Amino acid sequence: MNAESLAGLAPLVPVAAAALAALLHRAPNLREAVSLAAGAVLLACVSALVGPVLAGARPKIVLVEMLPGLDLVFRVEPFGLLFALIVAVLWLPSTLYSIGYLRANGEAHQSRFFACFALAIASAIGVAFAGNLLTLFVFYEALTLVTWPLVTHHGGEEARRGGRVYLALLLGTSTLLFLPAIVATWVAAGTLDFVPGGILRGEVARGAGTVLLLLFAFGIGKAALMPFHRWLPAAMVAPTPVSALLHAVAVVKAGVFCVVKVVVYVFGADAAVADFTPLVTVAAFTLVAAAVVAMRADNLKRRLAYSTVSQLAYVVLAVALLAPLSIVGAAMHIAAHAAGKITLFFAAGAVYTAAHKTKVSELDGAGRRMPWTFGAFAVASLSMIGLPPAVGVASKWLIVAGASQAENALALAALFAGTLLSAGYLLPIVYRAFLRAPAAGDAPYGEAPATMVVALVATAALTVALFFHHDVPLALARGLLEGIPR
Amino acid sequence: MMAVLVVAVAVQRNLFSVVVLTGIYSFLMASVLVALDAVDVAMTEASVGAGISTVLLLGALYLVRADEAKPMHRPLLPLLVSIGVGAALVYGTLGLPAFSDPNAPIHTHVAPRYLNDALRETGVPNVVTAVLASYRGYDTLGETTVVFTAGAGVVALLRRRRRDGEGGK
Amino acid sequence: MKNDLVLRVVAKLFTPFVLLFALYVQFHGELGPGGGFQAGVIAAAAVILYAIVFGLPAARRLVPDAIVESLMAIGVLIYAGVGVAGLLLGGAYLDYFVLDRDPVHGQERGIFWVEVGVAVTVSSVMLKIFSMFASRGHDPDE
Amino acid sequence: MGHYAYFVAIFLMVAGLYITIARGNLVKKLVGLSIFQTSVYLLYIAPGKLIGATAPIVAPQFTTYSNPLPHVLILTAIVVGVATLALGLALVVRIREAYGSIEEDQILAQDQDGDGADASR
Amino acid sequence: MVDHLPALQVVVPLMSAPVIVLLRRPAIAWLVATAACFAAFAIAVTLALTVAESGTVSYAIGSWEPPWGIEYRVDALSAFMLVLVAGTAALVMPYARRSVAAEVPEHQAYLFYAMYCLCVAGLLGMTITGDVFNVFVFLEISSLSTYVLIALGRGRRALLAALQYLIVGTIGATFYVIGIGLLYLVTGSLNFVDIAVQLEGVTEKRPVLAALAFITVGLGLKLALFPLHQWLPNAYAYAPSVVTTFLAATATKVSVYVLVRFYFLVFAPLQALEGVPVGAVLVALSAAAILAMSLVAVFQPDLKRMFAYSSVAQIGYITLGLGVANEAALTGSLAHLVNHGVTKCALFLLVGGIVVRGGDTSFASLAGLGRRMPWTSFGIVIAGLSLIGVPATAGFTSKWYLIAGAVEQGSWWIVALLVAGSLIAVAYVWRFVEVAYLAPAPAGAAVHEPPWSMRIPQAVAVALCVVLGLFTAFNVGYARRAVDLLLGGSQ
Repeated sequence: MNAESLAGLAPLVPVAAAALAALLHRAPNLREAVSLAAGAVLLACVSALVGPVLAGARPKIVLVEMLPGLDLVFRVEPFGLLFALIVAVLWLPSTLYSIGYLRANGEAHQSRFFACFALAIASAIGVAFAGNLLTLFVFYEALTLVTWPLVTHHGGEEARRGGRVYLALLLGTSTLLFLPAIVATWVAAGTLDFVPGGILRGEVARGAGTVLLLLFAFGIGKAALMPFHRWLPAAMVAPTPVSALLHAVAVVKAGVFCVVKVVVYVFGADAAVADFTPLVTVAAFTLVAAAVVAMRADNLKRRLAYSTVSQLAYVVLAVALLAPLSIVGAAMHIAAHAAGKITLFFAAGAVYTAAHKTKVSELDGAGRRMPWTFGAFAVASLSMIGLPPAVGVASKWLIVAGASQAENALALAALFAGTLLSAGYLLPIVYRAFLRAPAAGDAPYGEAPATMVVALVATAALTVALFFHHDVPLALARGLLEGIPR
Repeated sequence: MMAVLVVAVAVQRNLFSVVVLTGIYSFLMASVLVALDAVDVAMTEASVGAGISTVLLLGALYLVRADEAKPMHRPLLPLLVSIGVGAALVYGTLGLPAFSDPNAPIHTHVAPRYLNDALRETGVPNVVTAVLASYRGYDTLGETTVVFTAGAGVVALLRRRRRDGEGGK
Repeated sequence: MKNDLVLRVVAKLFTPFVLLFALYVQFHGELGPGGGFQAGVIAAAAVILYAIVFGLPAARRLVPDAIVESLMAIGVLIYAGVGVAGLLLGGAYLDYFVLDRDPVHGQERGIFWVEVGVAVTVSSVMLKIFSMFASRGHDPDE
Repeated sequence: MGHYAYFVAIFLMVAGLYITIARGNLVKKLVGLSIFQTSVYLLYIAPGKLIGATAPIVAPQFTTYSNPLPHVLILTAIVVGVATLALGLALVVRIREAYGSIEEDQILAQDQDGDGADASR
Repeated sequence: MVDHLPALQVVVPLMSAPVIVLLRRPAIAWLVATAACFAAFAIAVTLALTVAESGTVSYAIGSWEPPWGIEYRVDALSAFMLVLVAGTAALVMPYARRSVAAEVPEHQAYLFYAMYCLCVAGLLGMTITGDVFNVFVFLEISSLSTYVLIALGRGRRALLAALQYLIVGTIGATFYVIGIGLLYLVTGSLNFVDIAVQLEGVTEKRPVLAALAFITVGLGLKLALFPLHQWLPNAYAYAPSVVTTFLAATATKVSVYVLVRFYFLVFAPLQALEGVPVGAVLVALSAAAILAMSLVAVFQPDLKRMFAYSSVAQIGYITLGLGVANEAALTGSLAHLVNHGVTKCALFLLVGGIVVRGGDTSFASLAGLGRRMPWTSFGIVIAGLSLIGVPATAGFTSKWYLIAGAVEQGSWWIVALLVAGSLIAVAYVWRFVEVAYLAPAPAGAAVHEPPWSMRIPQAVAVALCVVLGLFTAFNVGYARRAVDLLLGGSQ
């Protein structure tokens, strides 16, 4: 099976899974088996692509000429494949986890849930493989729309409000800023294809380029740059597996992915095309500010949400520095954060399922009752902070190296502050869980259902594994360096 | 003269007299048209404007049995609008060729063909008929269809069957 | 006024003449002023007069409603039919030249039938509209 | 002579339009409407007239005729006018039956009262 | 026969109307009407293909060559419109049988179909003719039939809506007649092309200006150009569903089309009109329409009314493109003629389905529609996305070009306006989504979809919303051809 057909097949797998999930809503077990199987197939497809792409192949398929001279097209390049790989790898544990979670909490509309979940995965793959800005935009919007039913899954007034904020911010930014930016690029450059070295060089004045850059950076609301980050906490009303999907797997990752992709393949990571200092500043600010908010949040999911905002800012900051090392670091951090953050959310969900606890302050001694869960939590925390033996250290080291390469003091300061703060908002949880005695009169509870535990242990293991064997992701991340001036 | 009548129509609130006035107005219009050599049009206007329309209006009045309640409401804006329209038209007509100017485009461009060749081409001395039924016969087909539409429409609106709740009652 | 003798007699005498005049207008249309439309209106007027004097039912006996309604359609069909005839005889739509070996006669023939169509539709429509208004009044629903 | 004919036409037009827009009485509106339409006739016919010419019926003893084309157009316009009038009146009759009034504002007031009165919904 | 297709295009539906009146039986009437509409559609497609390969077709009716006779003229632009009008007419007919049976008194049904055919014939005639006065005649045919069709709607409000429309419409038509009268007086001709030619020689600009104004206002009234739109919401809201669907998809569009013809083929080439800010005025009005009407739509208590107001806003998009008037923007507006036509067609078809089943379309009674009518609700969501202009739907393509046009022109406020408009559209589509999916369904509500005869046209229309967003050969492709025609001058 050649690379083109693999690239074409990959997005279809989750779509098919969604269709089946909708059809099989009478037979839950079969439905979930299908979802898992689809996950495996997708993983197979994507990893089968790694070899050829690293060998220099760039599989390309034109889906349809959507507008005259403007196609919907897939073109798989290393960075996109990296993102696709992340999505594919994490879909399996998420499904496993969702099965346990939904059953344990007796959620309604499970078929709708699995269908939308699969569609979200499909859209994410579409974003990853997009060969031009139009395609990217199409799947970006699709991702927003298919995740909305997941966010509002519970129905009810709270969910409705959360859903409103979610749609309003994501659609608002994408329509008001992202779309005009794309059209402007089209009018200026005459093309929207992702080309190594960018398409804007020499097409726009630097001032206009800067404006365009900011339009993109803020227009891609999924990257949650302040002040457009509010949708993330708002989306906390969703069931935990969805939060995991949003934060770790698909949505936010798609956001930063788009930012990196635009900076590298549209602007050519070239300071001559646009002035990147504003972006650096905003990212640095977001990084610190979000971390501070996370420190002061007592609701576990909320704390994790703001930690996500902060970690995303790492990526944007890294790529905005334009230093080769930091760009690679950005790509790596997407992977690292994905693995770590999904574990954290799984843990949070497990706690909720087993003990119905949502507040950090209630977690005293939880570690003794749920050793696996909090063991995983601890490992993931290390990764978040950037301590060995977890993958986080690798990406953060690259970013810092890049920052010093770029001799950007502001960035360096922000990075260190961020690291300390992340330690500050994660370690206390671990501390409470293991070293404090349970509060008196605390109803006894144990581990969450097996599927959930397995899932979260697996992802935690992944963070460690990636620390020791990160050659594949690193190689893919290096792909970004094709055609960057130095 | 017609102007006076129209004003009368505007102020008169007894609908019956309004209708009668309208009829007279149409007759005047018809005579003016004759003076302007538009005999066919005059004939039609007389039979339709003064004849059919009046009958219809009277029939309708007989059904609605009402007079105009109060003189008018918020008359200012409409007045301005109408006058604005009039002004625009005055502005437009000022640029038109003078009355009865034989070199005006309408006398030099398309019409001469009708006047010169209609008899030879269609064998009909009444050029109006010739143009109406042949040169621009398609318009007349449309016109007939309009009449038909109106007829069928009125039937659709006013016919009722025993024991069926037709809309509006 | 249904029982005013003078009126009734006058109307009886009058109606045929009006109809006659209508016919004159119709077929004199090629030469003098007039044509299908005017003729149709006048013919309708004649019947309407009759209806006013003798009452609607009488007029309905004179020309039944169903027939009137069909006539409305038939008139249009005559007109459009002439056009189709033009097509079938190899001309353009509404092409009268082909209606006869001699194109001018063709024109005359075409115009004649077209005018007939107009007259039929117009008269029947006017009549129908009048009778609709009139009959609406008789329903005791106000 | 000049544009006298136009100005007459325009005056009639303004008056008709005014009656149509300003009056609340539906029948009156329709009357105004037909006056408005009628006024257009002059706008077309008057320029077609040539002084010293005759009606466009070809006969050996005449040489100049007035322009027949406007006449044709206006014939059509008249027909359209009466057709519209008939439909309009039919509607007015129905409205009178449905609302018991032919004054626009009274009718609107009734609809403000909500669909309660709106039996056939 | 093939050379006579232009004539048949109009004559077929036109003649089917009297035939229906003769036959009277509702079932037969429906049959005849359906046959006529599909025939018209086939003819339209054939014509479009002919034009695509062999260029503009001119047909002299009665063999009287223009400007003495009436010319039928099929070019890239009119062929495009013919397909839209005839296509919608055909698509709606299978749906009509049940819908009409549910909403129109049985003994009036045959008249309903007759009126429908006349309306179709009128619109097609307006589109295809090359003679300005002939446009008026067919405009009146379509208008008169439309008034009746609206009045046949349920409830007495339909009557008032119809009368208001009749008055407004007649004023509009008369304005149009005045406008072409002025043109006739300065050119002596009634043929589009010939007028354009004659006008080249006209130095006196006042009558032409006045003509421009009167034609704009006259057609503006018919196409509900803000602020001349007041008649539209009531008309759409109270007319029978079939009528609403057909009108929303075609009637206003045809008036836009006629306006386009006048602007770009008659007036645009004139030096006499240099410096007349037609475009600016149009843009301003459209901007107002998009913002104001979208906002009004958000607060409508009734689904049908909401979409009616959104129609006015969407027409704003079209006229906006005409105002900006560079290649991209024009492509956008012309494409939007079709895209919005299809979208609104789908939406009103679906709403009609709700009427047949539930009767009421007020938001209050739509709670939990997602459970009671899953397919209908889903369809409304998809079509709604197209209304918003979400990528990969029909609505997106036209907005894309409109934005591109604005960017080219460098007027960023228009870009902001366009996207803001879509955002407001999000707001009102979303209202439906929340009511249909997040509000609990009334107790004991079972799944109750409309009959298949209605669901298939609905499905087709909804599918088109997506297909036209992905395969843009028809809407965008033809729009570009038409734009070349328009900007290339009158040939």
